[in-house]
Amino acid sequence: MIKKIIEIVEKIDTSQVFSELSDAQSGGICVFVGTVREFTQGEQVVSLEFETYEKMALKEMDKIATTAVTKWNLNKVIIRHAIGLKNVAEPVVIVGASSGHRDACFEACRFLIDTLKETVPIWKKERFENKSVWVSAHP
Amino acid sequence: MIKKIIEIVEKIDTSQVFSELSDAQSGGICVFVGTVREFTQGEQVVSLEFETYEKMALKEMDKIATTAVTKWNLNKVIIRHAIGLKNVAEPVVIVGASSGHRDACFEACRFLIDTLKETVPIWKKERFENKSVWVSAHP
Amino acid sequence: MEILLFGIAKDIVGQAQLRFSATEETPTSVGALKTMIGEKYPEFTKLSSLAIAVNSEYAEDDVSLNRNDEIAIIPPVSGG
Amino acid sequence: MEILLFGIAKDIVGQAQLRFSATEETPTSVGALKTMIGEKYPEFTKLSSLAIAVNSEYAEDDVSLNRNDEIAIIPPVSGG
Repeated sequence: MIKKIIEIVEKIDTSQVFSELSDAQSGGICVFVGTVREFTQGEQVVSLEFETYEKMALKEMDKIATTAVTKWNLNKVIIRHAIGLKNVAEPVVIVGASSGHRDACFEACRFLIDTLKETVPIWKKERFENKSVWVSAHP
Repeated sequence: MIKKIIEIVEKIDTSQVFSELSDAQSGGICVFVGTVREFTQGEQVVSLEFETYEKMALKEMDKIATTAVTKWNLNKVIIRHAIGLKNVAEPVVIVGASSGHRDACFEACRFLIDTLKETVPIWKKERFENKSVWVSAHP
Repeated sequence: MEILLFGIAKDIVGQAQLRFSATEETPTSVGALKTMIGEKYPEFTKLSSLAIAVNSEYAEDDVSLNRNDEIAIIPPVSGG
Repeated sequence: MEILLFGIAKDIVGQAQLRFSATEETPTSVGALKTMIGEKYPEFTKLSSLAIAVNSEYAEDDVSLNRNDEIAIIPPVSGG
């Protein structure tokens, strides 16, 4: 049985995630999807562009998943990130966990996305009408 | 634009929920699915059976959704519960929220499922091999 | 007066509704209804909790009951 | 020695890789590499943070570098 799904993809299909995390020993599945928001700090975003150091990103994502499985005794876990150009409302990342009870999957899901944002080598460029900016690059 | 989806259904289709919650003003979508767990306190469950006082349940679900939308400034919210006979690993409830930032949708999603379990008139009977029990009925 | 029964309440009474005929004395408040059903069906007093809904809203003990109200016994809920 | 560049690091240097020819002096530790690129491209010193990966793992300043290592400059990440 596949316990961890760790992937970097061109396009995220959100329709299969609950089937992927479904499990007879789980009473709860929690999933977070990050999507492209139209406005950031009042400025209209045209699109986002993601790039990655793929080999390292997959390693870091796998570490996060393994830590979460151990800490919260998860039955299944998924971390999938998209790269390339993404338009408003498109999904860019999906993380999720299934566990016996809901406390564990909620806490794990929050940990997965928070830690991904801190450690996984993926970079996001926000494209506005007249400029583009690498997010978080400068203080 | 539909902001709240409140439903009691025979069968939950998890594949559409992220499309239903998708929104240009949202950067995050959090969804929780409750599923039938095979073992509860060491005993093997054959199936669960849900019944409801539908008119009142929909009212209570709507109150929960409205409270969450106001408190966390949600863009969209969904509460959908299944009734009837459910087998192991089947979804029985799905709740979710989309919001500008992830704090709000995580907190709201947790509130939705916790409050639903406390106030919505839905009853679950666990069917085991040799007996069946109305959950939470007795201290 | 007709009272809707759900979940274990239906099992305790043995039917889906509790009926008071026109000539029977009916409870005039939520509190009186709780006392009455607890006396008639002692199993109700053993539940973790017992609530009454009047016109599909939770109602406190001091809410009065009218013949045309939609009344329901709400045993401990367990959705989700 | 070849150093992979991503995100804003690629923009600062103007290409996807930073190459040291066989005759050039190469940095012998992560810390030395950071100092060297900060001097050659002052824009690196203005970033919120700057990390180095050696063989696709984050590496502290005291980690030594060998010609065959896969080395990458990791500017502030912003996935999710």
